[in-house]
Parts: sequence; structure tokens; C-alpha cells
Amino acid sequence: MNKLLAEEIYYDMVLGRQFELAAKEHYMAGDIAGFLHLDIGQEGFSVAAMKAFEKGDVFTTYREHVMAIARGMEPKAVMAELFGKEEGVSRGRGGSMHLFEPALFFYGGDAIVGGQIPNAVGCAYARKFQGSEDGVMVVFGDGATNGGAFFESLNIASAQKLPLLFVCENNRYAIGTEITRVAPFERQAKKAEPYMVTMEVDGMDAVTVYEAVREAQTLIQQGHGPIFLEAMTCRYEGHSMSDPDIYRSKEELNICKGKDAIEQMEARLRSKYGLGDEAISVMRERAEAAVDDAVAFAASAQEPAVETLADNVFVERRG
Amino acid sequence: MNKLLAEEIYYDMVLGRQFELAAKEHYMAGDIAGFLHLDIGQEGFSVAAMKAFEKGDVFTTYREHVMAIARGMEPKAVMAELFGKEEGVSRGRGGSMHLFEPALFFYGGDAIVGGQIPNAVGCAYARKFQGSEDGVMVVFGDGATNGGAFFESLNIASAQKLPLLFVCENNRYAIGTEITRVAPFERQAKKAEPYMVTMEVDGMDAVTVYEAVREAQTLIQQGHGPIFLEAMTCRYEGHSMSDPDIYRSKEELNICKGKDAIEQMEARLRSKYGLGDEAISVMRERAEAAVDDAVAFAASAQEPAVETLADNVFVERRG
Amino acid sequence: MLYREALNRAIDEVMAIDETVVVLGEDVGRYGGSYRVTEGLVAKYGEARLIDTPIAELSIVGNAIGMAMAGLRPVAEIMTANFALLAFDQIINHMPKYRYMSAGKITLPMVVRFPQGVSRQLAAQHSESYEQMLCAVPGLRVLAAGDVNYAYHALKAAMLSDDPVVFIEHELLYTKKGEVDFDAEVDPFKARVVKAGDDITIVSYLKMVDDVMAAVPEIEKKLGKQCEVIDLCSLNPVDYDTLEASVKKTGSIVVVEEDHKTGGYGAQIVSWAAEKMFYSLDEPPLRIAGEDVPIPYNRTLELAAIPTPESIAARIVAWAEGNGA
Amino acid sequence: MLYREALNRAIDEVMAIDETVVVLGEDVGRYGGSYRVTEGLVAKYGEARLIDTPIAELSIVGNAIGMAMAGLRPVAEIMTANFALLAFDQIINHMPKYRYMSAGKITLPMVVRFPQGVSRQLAAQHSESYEQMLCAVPGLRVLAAGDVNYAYHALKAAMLSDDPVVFIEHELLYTKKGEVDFDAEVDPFKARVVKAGDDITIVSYLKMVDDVMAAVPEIEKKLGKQCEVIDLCSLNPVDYDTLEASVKKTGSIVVVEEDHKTGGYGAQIVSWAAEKMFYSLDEPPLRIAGEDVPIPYNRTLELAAIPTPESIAARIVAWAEGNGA
Ligand SMILES: Cc1ncc(C[n+]2csc(CCOP(=O)(O)OP(=O)(O)O)c2C)c(N)n1
Ligand SMILES: Cc1ncc(C[n+]2csc(CCOP(=O)(O)OP(=O)(O)O)c2C)c(N)n1
Ligand SMILES: [Mg+2]
Ligand SMILES: [Mg+2]
Repeated sequence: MNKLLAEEIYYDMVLGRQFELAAKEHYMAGDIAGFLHLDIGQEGFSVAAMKAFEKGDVFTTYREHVMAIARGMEPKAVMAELFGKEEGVSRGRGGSMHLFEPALFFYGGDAIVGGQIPNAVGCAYARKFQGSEDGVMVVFGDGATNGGAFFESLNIASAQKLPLLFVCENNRYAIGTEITRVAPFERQAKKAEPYMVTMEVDGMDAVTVYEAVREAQTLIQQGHGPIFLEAMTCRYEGHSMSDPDIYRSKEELNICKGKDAIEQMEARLRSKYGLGDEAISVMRERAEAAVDDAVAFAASAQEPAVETLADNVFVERRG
Repeated sequence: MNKLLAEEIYYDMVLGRQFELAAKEHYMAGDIAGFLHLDIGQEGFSVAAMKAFEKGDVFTTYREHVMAIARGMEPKAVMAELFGKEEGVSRGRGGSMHLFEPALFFYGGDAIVGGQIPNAVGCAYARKFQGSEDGVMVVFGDGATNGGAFFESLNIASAQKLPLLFVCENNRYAIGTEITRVAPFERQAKKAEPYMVTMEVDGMDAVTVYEAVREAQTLIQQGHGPIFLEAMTCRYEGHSMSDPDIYRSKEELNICKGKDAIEQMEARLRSKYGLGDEAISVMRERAEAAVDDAVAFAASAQEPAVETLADNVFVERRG
Repeated sequence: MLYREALNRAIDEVMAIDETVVVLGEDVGRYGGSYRVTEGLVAKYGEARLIDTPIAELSIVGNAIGMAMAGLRPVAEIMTANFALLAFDQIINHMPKYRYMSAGKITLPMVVRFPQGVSRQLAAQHSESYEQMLCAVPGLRVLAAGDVNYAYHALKAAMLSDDPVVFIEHELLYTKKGEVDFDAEVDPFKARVVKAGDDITIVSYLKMVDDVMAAVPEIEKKLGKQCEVIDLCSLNPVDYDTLEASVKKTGSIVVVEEDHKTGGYGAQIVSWAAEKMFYSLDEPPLRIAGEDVPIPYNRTLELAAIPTPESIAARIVAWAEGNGA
Repeated sequence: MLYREALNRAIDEVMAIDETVVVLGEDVGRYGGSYRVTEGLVAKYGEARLIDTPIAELSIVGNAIGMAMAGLRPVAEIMTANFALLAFDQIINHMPKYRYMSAGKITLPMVVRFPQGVSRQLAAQHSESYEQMLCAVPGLRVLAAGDVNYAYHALKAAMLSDDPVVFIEHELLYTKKGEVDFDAEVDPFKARVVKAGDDITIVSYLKMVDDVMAAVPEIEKKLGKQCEVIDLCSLNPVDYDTLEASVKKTGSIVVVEEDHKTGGYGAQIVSWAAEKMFYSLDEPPLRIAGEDVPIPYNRTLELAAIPTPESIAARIVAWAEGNGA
């Protein structure tokens, strides 16, 4: 990884963290409502995966702000969406869980656990059919690996040798349920073994994630067929803003925080790429400024007009 | 296997074959309608599995006449059901695909591919909860192993260590679709490997099936948790009476027929248990007579009264 | 030509002109479809465009959605409506919502073909009708083909539309014969006046249109009145203009559907009439529908569970004569 | 006590007297339920009776059915109605049909708890109402708890019933306060006259009952008429006797529901009134329902998509004054 890319990943991670902290603050202030799922702690995976899977289509879940921004969405447009504003990426219709930008080959944003996986399979079929080589990446949590949609997708992708990268972001919890209580083992890659090659990485280490995803995409581009990648991660916050998060111990959380992806990356920037305090500060300040801008933009953006309520139900209005 | 049991299995296989041939004839004569899925060719599995899983609960599919009879249902009551009569096991409401007898711990009879598997999982949970040891057997086809219900069930049964025997009757086709065209491999036991112990048997050999199911149930009774058993079988007829069956070659079918389970069992009765032509004929004639009786009974049984149309929608009528 | 041939022809024609059209479902390829609707197409267009899927309805619709996102125009076949329940998450949570939630950034030009209804003794798990559920979902168009000519034109229109369409077929109609006017311009969203008449408006769709038509001679003879029979064709949106004109003329409305009366789709039409046409109605509307029971296997019971030409005629005569419904 | 506490108490009481009752669902055990309905129960009854399931709704309902077959009395919780679409095969193809198809040999004493409705800005995939679908299925009882006292009694009754029941809760009601009369005998299938009145019958259920009640003072003041407000409580079967008595008295009927107007459940009630109460109606019935759009995230749009006390009052006043609906 060259220095520029390392800096970029670091910057987007810091930006993501700052963005989430601001979102949290504005949720508590009442500017944002509904379900808000913060990605704090998981930025190492979210940013590196998006950077590594540069070309190709991406599908993900409701815990998506950091991925959306790393993919290229404007923090302003994302924050405005959280604020429910007309200038939001989904014009205030979707909210936190529904960010889409086909121009960036980013397809959300699904609030149904596992629901996006069959969509990603179909997209991968289409890309193969169209002769495009970059493939599709679908990201989901450990909780999604117990649902039928996930398994049907493994089977179809394998039978059809589709250019699809399955990525399980295993943070060990589905809301309050620890994965080992509802699945027979902790690592879900095992479920994919009958169907495809599997890879396991430390999701708290952005560089490892980046390299693994690059490697997987390269294989896919070479016609290898589907691959399953599992990244062990950890969310520092509750599942969503309404989760009291009393089912995990402080120690467990502290162990996670000790491997913080941003801190690891910062250390690497210093040691490997020779960045000093100032260079780091500049990046941090730039990220903070971007988030401040985003909040200011969102706060002053327009409310959608009530007359536009029925926009985009259909392409063609009728009846 | 002692002689008595071998004879019993042989008899039930012959009875099953005769029953199916009679059902086919009466379907063509218009006495039976709807979907009729014949088990001809698969009797080796159907009978032996039911005999082996003597105690415990059984769930199966729409291709179930032979299993139902081997389990202890009266051929008369089954045939009357196919004829849609009031004396049918489901009073003419269910037809071929919906035979139930909780007194025999036989729960159908599901016309939704894979739909019975989660029900069997729940039953297994209940039996464990109730402290009963015999476990549950759920039978399904190769086609069902591509659906979400199947996978969710593997996962749950494994996570909960349920006393459940999964049995895939792999006849290599789901209607006209060969299993290898929609799954990445031919043997579906592979899908269960991450979750539980798997066994593979020749489903055309009743003795092997019997022994495997007995072994599996014994393990389950000892608290082993779920087991997956795959039996390779072959249906000689089309998927149902409406299937022209033009997607398979004659050669393929002839290879199957060369391993006919009834013939194999008959040979064994002669060689291992010393039965002669007469003993065999007596059994065959007894089976034929039972089927003739069943048809005569069904033909002369009552049509359900129209006034009973709404019986059993609910336990308690209201509104 | 047969209804299934009309559907086949529609798919064939659109596939010929648009290479982004793909068909997916169980046995739609080599087998030609369990009702032979896609017969012969795999030979013409290959297995990459006629995709035999595993028995995984959630994926059939879910994959079709992803294909549409990527720029294809998929036609997904559900073998029988009951199995579509396994795909309801994709049909209801996804297919009609992506466009709205993304403020129009995602468009899903796709069709789900949906064979349904009480066929012949297929019993409770193979005999249902789900139009009442599908029409309750904003973002879905729901067409119901009760006629051969309409089947051809409407399926083509559905395949060419940029909105997601559920295209309902009735399993007993596949071998129905009819003429197709290939040059006609058919608006798939317009109701079809099957027979004009001045006295009684009878609204129906799918196979019940035929049963109503079979009942009409008896009704007209017994009552000495003329029936106007309307095939709704588009169940969502409904062509209320055509209904309004008819109700204004006849002062009455009867809705006939195969589905169970409680919860059945016909309530929508009667409720519209009560709200909007109250002062045009000379007598109470009448809903004729199936009984509130799962569909039994036995043929006598099965027929007792749904309207038949005889029961339709008897009910309408009794109602018109003021003997209640 | 709070609505969620009333539900908790009902479950607790039945679990205490019947050891065959088990509760299953996502986070129902250690977490206490995402709306805290099962809080504290795992400590009392253990993890074998409060079963934390994976995110696999098809299995949650499918397993509950198998448990019921084996003699348990399961209460399955679906976290939010939208996710139940993944279980519709079990809810519709299995739960209501096993008994009928087996001619009564199989009985399924089970409850599916079903939190639904437009909450606060949860957007299109978390804000729906499916009573119109559930009530279209013969073999299911559908109860809708709009009231704390009813919630307690009806959930107990549902758990004690031998038929499968879908028990609908509204997500905004969990923190609603109310009195529970523990000694009362409540028939869960009887509608509740929330407020008597001679002039206008307003029928509603779930949260809309509260919104109607909030609108009533304004309506009565503006029109100088008395409203009779009825909470349906049981959506299938419907207590038509109570409705009939009210409509006969007032000569009118208004149905208010949160769901989309097209396909919404209220059409059933209006259609019943049109068919059966036509000669008692002095004016056209009125259906007030949500707009035909997926539910948007933005709060202003969200409120514009569903009835509110203000819009209910305005619509009813306009209608009564003959200014259309
Ligand atoms: C089908 C479905 N069931 C239940 C839910 C409620 N729910 C939302 S997120 C969640 C947990 C998901 O856990 P996981 O997949 O591990 O992702 P994470 O939140 O940890 O990123 C649940 C149960 C849902 N949204 N969709
Ligand atoms: C959910 C569902 N989808 C489709 C069907 C239609 N269908 C009935 S049997 C069948 C093939 C099943 O094949 P398999 O599981 O291998 O069983 P087999 O018939 O070979 O015994 C299909 C597709 C169905 N009944 N249920
Ligand atoms: Mg997780
Ligand atoms: Mg098979």
C-alpha cells in the first residue's frame, strides 16, 4: 500500500468516526430520528473494503454511513439524509438505513437483515451476463448468516460461478444476541466452505482488510467465481441508538477498543510512512471541518415539500 | 436384520409398489385427480426408513403414500383419501399430498417444498423439552436442499443440538431440473457438513437404509444431536402424473431399474433367508389383495357432505 | 391460439427485440415451464437468458431485483402463487420500495409472473389467490389476465414498462382458446367491457369472467334484464372511469371473485362504489366470492368453496329479486 | 400500567399456570424483547422456555408450528411486521391449513405476536400494516390490541385458545398507559364501544382509535353531532353485531385505518356496510386511510402519509357537511 492510499484510508476512517459522533450528537438533540446504527469501531473494515473494491458494485446493510462516504458519497448529502432533508441523497425519503448511489455502484442500504444478498446475487448474474469483470461485493453482519436468504445465495452463486464477494462483518452480536448462542460456531466462514473459497481477516486492521479484498476481487476478475470473506470486527456503541447495550461486559469492549483500527492506522502512518503530529493533525482537522460543514449543510437544508410525497412511487404515474 | 423384519420390509415394498400402480391406474381412469406423485422406484428407502425409525415423529413431503402405509396407515384409508372420500385419512380434504396421523406420529404430507423442515425442527425442540428420547425424522428431496428453510433448519438444529434426523432422498431431479444444474455438487450431504455428522447410503438397498437409519436414531437417542443422512434413489415415473418425463434418458432410467430395491430384497430373501417361490408368491398375492381391497373400499366410500365444507377450519367456531 | 401460447408469443417477441430481457424460474428453461408458457424459448435464446433456478422463490424474485438494478429486464416466474409467499419479503419489502426509498435513483423494470387460483383438486397449498395482498402494496402494478388477447398485449406492456409489475395468470386458463389481434393497441390499465348491458353491472377478473359470462344467459332470462360484464384487467390501479360509467347507467354493481369473501379483493371495488357511487346505486351492491375455508381436495367440496356459473346465477337472481344475497 | 407491561403480565400469568407455554423470537430472552414485552421472564422461566432465536423468521413461525404439533403452546414474536413477510409461507401455507387438511387431526394452539404500524421515522421497510393480508386467510384469528385492558385480556385468551392467533400490536402503543381490570371477563372477539354517540359511527382499531378519540371533540364541536367510536378489537372474525347496532342508530359509518387506502382492511368493513346495511345508511360511508405511498423517513412526509387527529377531524367534518371526502 502506498503512502497516498494509506493516508486516504486513514482520513476516511477519521472522517467516518467524526461523522458518526456528530450523527450521535444530533440524534440526541432530536435532529435525526428513527433507527440510527453507528459504525464506530468498525471503520477499519468499512473504509478499507470500499477502497479495495474500487470498481464493481456494492450492496450493504443499514449500518452504512461510513461505507457510503468511503465509496464517494458527499458527507453533506449523507448528513442531510439523516436530517430528513430534500438535499439528502435519498431526498429525505430513505433516512440512515437507505442510502443509494447507482452512479457510484452503491446499492444501499437495506433494512431487512440479509435481504440485500439475493439482490447482489442477481446483480452478479447480470454483470457476468453483460461481460463486465469487476464483480459485486455484498456486505452483511453475522446475524444475517442464519437466515435463508444467505444460504440460498451461497448455493446459487456457487452453482452459477458468479463474480460475487460475500463479506461477513462479524461483530459477534445481532442486537443483543451473541452469535454463538444461535449458530453452532463463532466464525461464519465455515458455512460457506462447501460452496466456495473462504478467507478470514482481522477486521480491525484496515491494511489486512484492504489486501484481502483486493486479492479477492482480483481472483474474481480472473473468473474465479464467488469468494467468502469474513472480517472479525467490533462495534463500540449499542446496536442502534435505542439499544441500552447491557448484554456485553466492559472488559469485552475494552479488549476491542485496544485494537482500534484508527489508532492502528495512525501508528502505521507514523512508523511506516513517517508522518508526524502535524500531518496527522491536519488530516484530523480536515475531517472535523468536513463533518462540521456537513452538519451545517444538513441543518440549513430544506424540508421536502408535502406535495412531493408521492414522487417516485412509480416511473409512470397512472390511475 | 431378522427374517421377520426382512419379510415385513419386503411385503411393505411390494404393497407400496402395487398401491402406486393402482393409484396410477385410477388416476388415469379419473377416480383420482390433482397432483399425484408416485414413489415407484423409491420404495427401498421409504419402507426401510419408516421401519427403522420405529418410534419418534416423522415429517415428509407430498410423495408419501408408501411411507404413510409403511408407517401403519391403512391402505384403504389412504386410497379413499386419493379418491377424495369421507373415509379417507383426511376425510377427502387433503388428498394425495396431505396424509396425517398423529396417532402414528406421522405429520404429512406437505406440498410446499421444504416447508415441513422447520416444523420438524420445532417438533424436535418440543421432544427434547419434554424429555422424550426418540427424536424426529424429516424427509425431503434433493430439490428442497436449495431452499432457505432447509439451511435455517440445519443451523438451528445444530446450534440447539436437537434430536433430529435430516433425510435427503436424492433422486437427482426436482421435476425436470437435475440437481447438478442448480447446486454446485450432486451429493447434498456436503451442505450439512459444517453443522453435523453426515451419512450417505444407497437408497435402492433397503437393508442398508434400515441399518443406517437405526444407527442414526440410536445415536440421537443417546443425545448425539442432529444427523444428516442422504439416500441416493431414483423415481421410475415422471415427477407427477402431469410430467411427460422427457428430460431423462432411457439409459439413465434403465441403470436405476437394474438396481430395483424390491428385486434386491427378494433376492436377499431367497439367498439369505431361504424363501422359495411359494413364500414370495404368497406375500405378493397378499399385497395385491390388500390393494384390491383398498380400491374397492375407496370406490364405494362416501363423498363428503357439502354441509361439512367448513369443518375443522377452527377448533372453536365463531363469528 | 391458447392463452399459454399468447403468453409465450409475448415473451418471445420482447426477447427478440431486447437482449436485456431474461426469464428466470423453476423449470422455465429446458422444461419449458410447468404450464408450457416458456416452451421453445431456450432453444432460441439460450440458457443464459432462460435461467432454470433452484427451488428458492425468495432468490428468484430477489435475484430478479438485482438483475433489474444492473440494467436487465427480468421476467421471474413463480410456479404457483402459494410458493410466492416465500418471496413476499422481496415482493413487498424490496421490489416496490427501492425506487421510492432511493428517491428515484433505482428503477426496477421487471415482471413477476404469478399463476394462481383454484385449479383442479390441488388442495389447500396450491389453490390460492393473492391479489388482495399484492394490491395493498404501493409501488406495484398488478395486472390480471382473464383473456387471451389481453394476456398477449398486457404481458408485452408489462415487460416494456419501467415499473415492477405482478402479472397474474389463472391456472385454469392456460388452455383457453381465443383470438389475438396483434395489431390492436391495448392499454393494459383499462378495464374491458366484455358484454354491454343496461341493467346490472357485473365486475370480475381472471377466470371468474368466464364463469360470469356462462351465468349471464340464465340471469337475463330469469330477470328479463341486461347484464354489463366488465373484466377489470388491471387490479391496481383500477380503471374506475369504466366502472363509474357502467354503474351510472345500471344503478347497480355486483362483484364476482374466486377468492374467499373475508379479506377478498372485491371489497375494494364495493367499498369504492359505496363511497363514490352511493347516490347512483338503486340497490345494495352484491359481492359474490368464495367461502372462508382452505380449499379442499374433494371436487364437490372444492366447487362448493368457490363461485360457479350456477351459484353466480342463483345469487344474482335472488339478489335482484330482493331475496337477499 | 403500560401496554407493554400488560402484555408482559398476560404472558407471565399463562406461563406460570401452563408449563407447555414457550416463547420464541429474536432477543425475547436475555434481552427481554426489543419492546421489552418479555422483560424479566427468562429469569423466571429459564432459557428453554424463552428461546432466543437467530434472525430467521421463517423458522421462528415454522418451529412454533412444529412445537404446537408436539403439544406445546408456543408464542412466537416477530420483531416487526415487515420481517414477518419472510415467514408468510409458514403463516399462510401452514399455520392455518394443517388443521383443515388433516380433517382436525392436527391442532395448533399458538400465537404469533405481530408489532406493526407507522412508528417514528423508521422508513418504508419498518412501517407497514398487514392486517388486510392476514384477515384474508381462513384458519387464522386476527386480534388487534388498541387498548391496555384489552391487550392484557386478549393476549391471555389468545394463549389459551386452541386455534392459531395472530396478535397485532402497534409499535407506538407500547408505552401507552391504561388501567387493567384483572377481574373483568373480556371476550376478545367482541368490539369495544369506546364512546357512545347517536349521530356518526366511527370504526377503527389499533393506534387509530386514539387518533379518532383525539379528533372527536373537534368533530362534535364543528358539527354539533355525537360520535360513536368503536374499536374493532377482533379483525377476523369481526363483531358485526356491534357494528350493525351502531349503524342502525346513527345511519352512518366512517372507517379509519392507518394503512394505505388501496387494498387496506377498511374496505372490508365499508363493503359489509354497503351490502348489509345499505338501507340504514343515510349518506355514503367514508373511508379514511393512509396514502398509497411507501412510508417516507422524513417526519413531515411520514405524517402526511397517514391519518392524524387533524386530518381525521377535517375529513369527517367535510364529509358530514356534504363537501365530499
Ligand atoms: C429480517 C429481519 N429480521 C429482524 C430485523 C431486526 N434487526 C435489525 S438489525 C438486527 C441484527 C443484525 O445483526 P447483524 O446481522 O450481526 O448485523 P449488525 O447489526 O451486527 O451489523 C436485527 C435482528 C431486521 N431488520 N430484519
Ligand atoms: C416452495 C415450492 N416451490 C415449488 C414447488 C413446486 N414443486 C413441487 S415438487 C417440486 C420438485 C421437488 O423436488 P425434490 O425436492 O427433489 O423432491 P422429489 O419430487 O424429487 O421427490 C417442485 C418444484 C413447491 N411445491 N413448493
Ligand atoms: Mg453483528
Ligand atoms: Mg428430487
